[in-house]
Amino acid sequence: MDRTRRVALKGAGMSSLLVAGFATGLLRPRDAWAADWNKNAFESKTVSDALNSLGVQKVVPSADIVIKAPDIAENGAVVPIDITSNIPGTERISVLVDKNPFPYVGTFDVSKGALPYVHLRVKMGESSNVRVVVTANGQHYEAVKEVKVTIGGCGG
Amino acid sequence: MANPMKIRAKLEGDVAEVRVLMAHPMETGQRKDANGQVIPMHFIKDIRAELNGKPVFEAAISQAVSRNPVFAFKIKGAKAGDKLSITWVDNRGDTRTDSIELGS
Amino acid sequence: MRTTVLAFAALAMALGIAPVSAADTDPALLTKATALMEKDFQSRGIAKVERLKQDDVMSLCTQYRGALPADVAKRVQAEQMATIKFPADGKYMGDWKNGDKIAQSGRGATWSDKPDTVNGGGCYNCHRVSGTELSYGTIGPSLYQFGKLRGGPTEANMKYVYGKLYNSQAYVPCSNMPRFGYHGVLTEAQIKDLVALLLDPESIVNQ
Amino acid sequence: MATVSRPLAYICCTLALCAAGLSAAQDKDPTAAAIEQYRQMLADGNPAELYELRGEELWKTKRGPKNASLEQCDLGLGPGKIKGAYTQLPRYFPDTDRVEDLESRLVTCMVQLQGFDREEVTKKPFGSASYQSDLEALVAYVVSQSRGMKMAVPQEHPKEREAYQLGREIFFYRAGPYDFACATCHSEDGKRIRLQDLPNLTQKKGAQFAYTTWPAYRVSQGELRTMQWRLWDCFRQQRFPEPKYASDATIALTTFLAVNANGAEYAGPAIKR
Repeated sequence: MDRTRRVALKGAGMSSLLVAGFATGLLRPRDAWAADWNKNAFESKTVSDALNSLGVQKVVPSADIVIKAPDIAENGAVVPIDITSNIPGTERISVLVDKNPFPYVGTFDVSKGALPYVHLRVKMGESSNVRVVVTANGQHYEAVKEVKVTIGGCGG
Repeated sequence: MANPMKIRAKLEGDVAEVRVLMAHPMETGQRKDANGQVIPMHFIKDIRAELNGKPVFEAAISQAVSRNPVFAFKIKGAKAGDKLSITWVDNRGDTRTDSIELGS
Repeated sequence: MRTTVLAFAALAMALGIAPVSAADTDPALLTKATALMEKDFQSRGIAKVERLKQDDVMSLCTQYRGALPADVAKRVQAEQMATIKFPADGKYMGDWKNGDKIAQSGRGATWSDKPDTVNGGGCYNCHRVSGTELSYGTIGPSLYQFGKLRGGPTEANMKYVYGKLYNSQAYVPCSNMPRFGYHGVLTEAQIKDLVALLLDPESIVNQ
Repeated sequence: MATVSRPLAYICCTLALCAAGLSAAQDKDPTAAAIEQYRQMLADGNPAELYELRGEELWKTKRGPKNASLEQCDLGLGPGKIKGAYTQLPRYFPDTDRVEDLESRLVTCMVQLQGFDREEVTKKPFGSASYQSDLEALVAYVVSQSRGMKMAVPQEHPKEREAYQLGREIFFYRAGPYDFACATCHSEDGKRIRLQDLPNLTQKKGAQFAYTTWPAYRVSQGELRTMQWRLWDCFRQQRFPEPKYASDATIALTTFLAVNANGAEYAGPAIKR
């Protein structure tokens, strides 16, 4: 675990995760993933709480984060998102959906040999901003994209 | 038992463009079954991709990722014949690993 | 008759068109299809097999593929008009806000709905209703600004909208629209709320 | 997640046989353009492939009381011939003296070759998050072996022609508390329910588009859905009673739709909302 990570990811650290994991018998030692599963962040009900848990205190808007997502999602159960970071030294890409009951969706660590790009598909309960936070050289940058979720089919 | 993943990779120079499909219910813990019982949370938490045994891409995700997850990412420094393996672990400790050999 | 149908079908298929023709069905074929459905459909939940039974409107509209001859149409309209029960209190308009909820909801009457499910009108499935809802269907005409364009909640307008919602077949024979009052899908109060949605000057429909 | 906990969104699914395309008239509409963008982003990465994988495994695995695989199953082109079989279904099978669609035929093979009990096999044909349907996976695998091939559903045997005719009657049959027929939503061009395009199934173009993109992975449900499921759920929303799985009535309606789609290139399993 390098220094940058320790600065970036406070909250539920690796050690507490391992304790919890072993205690419930869910994780074997080889499952000690480098990317923390940050329980506090995942259980946060607001964007600011989630970012706090992730150790993101200060975040700078950036036009170098390119979020490709549909303006309107035909179904909120699957909203495709393509993220490319043009920020030099991008290490991690975190995704939040502001209006979801638990906004934090996840973090993608691209620091060990991946390009700063990810495609994922998320559930959205309602129209909301999709928020991307990029961590590069210990700094945090963000961009948002609004996605409208529509009512579909005959049942709605 | 977990169903296999479908992994596809395309080499563009030394970059492998990877697309992976995972079979998983990704239950949110907020849905109810026909009898009104809450269906417990069941979701993939951690994902790791390794190139020839070395971790190259990792993710920690929540139940908000869509059912039967689809991810794409790009691995640097790849070449034909390299072994790409992907592993997921879910919140019940179930895990699945699948591998492919990169084509030319 | 049967030969005609088959020949037509063959010709239409040769031309690359699915054969559809008005008033050209073979009654024997329809009888056989009906028997087949009675054999192969079963009751589930609130959706009982009895629902396959057709009344006059359903059977004529099936048989004529929706295009009734003028005399038949006239008779059907008159018969359907006679089924409409206008409100005893003489009041046609309820609460347009409730009306919009009813218009948005497409719930009710399927085998996966419970007996106590409150039926919706499903209006947005087929019509543009308010100016703000992006997700609307186009099977029926746009109802956006309906009241504003038609002169507001006059007695005649209110009665027309109420009647149309109650039994659309009284106005347009073989209309695609369900007969909400006739079938008891919507209550009198719900229909009144929908009348308000379309005609109340305050309603989002008329903004 | 609110999306799936909301009963409306959870239960609802479109009557539309298709969820993409056919909206040339709406090209200028920003909503339609955005929806198109959404569909394009989904197209690259279709979880239907997961079902194809599992279906192939099921097809080749010895199972059932007779411990046999389905590799000798005759889908109309001869035992074991699977390539292109879906483009010629439904069709008449002399051994059962019946017109069968893919699903009914798979059930026949599971009963005849593997010794499964028919009632057992058809009791729960549609999967959910907590239950995997073998039939859905097998269907995904079989139809994937017809991708890129032209629909050529036969109309030679009298029973094949009769199935088409009866299917057409069922298509126009109005009933139930909403007075709906299939034709209510699917017999005019350029219509939609909410934002879902409705193919005109009485015309070649609409029938071809719709039929060649089913079965499909439905993102709203996270499941691979078959043609039998598509009709079953249409009837549910039509407020009809429940059609029995792989029954003659559903096969007749499928025959009507399939024959109307003849000549088009099969492109399933697709991905739809």
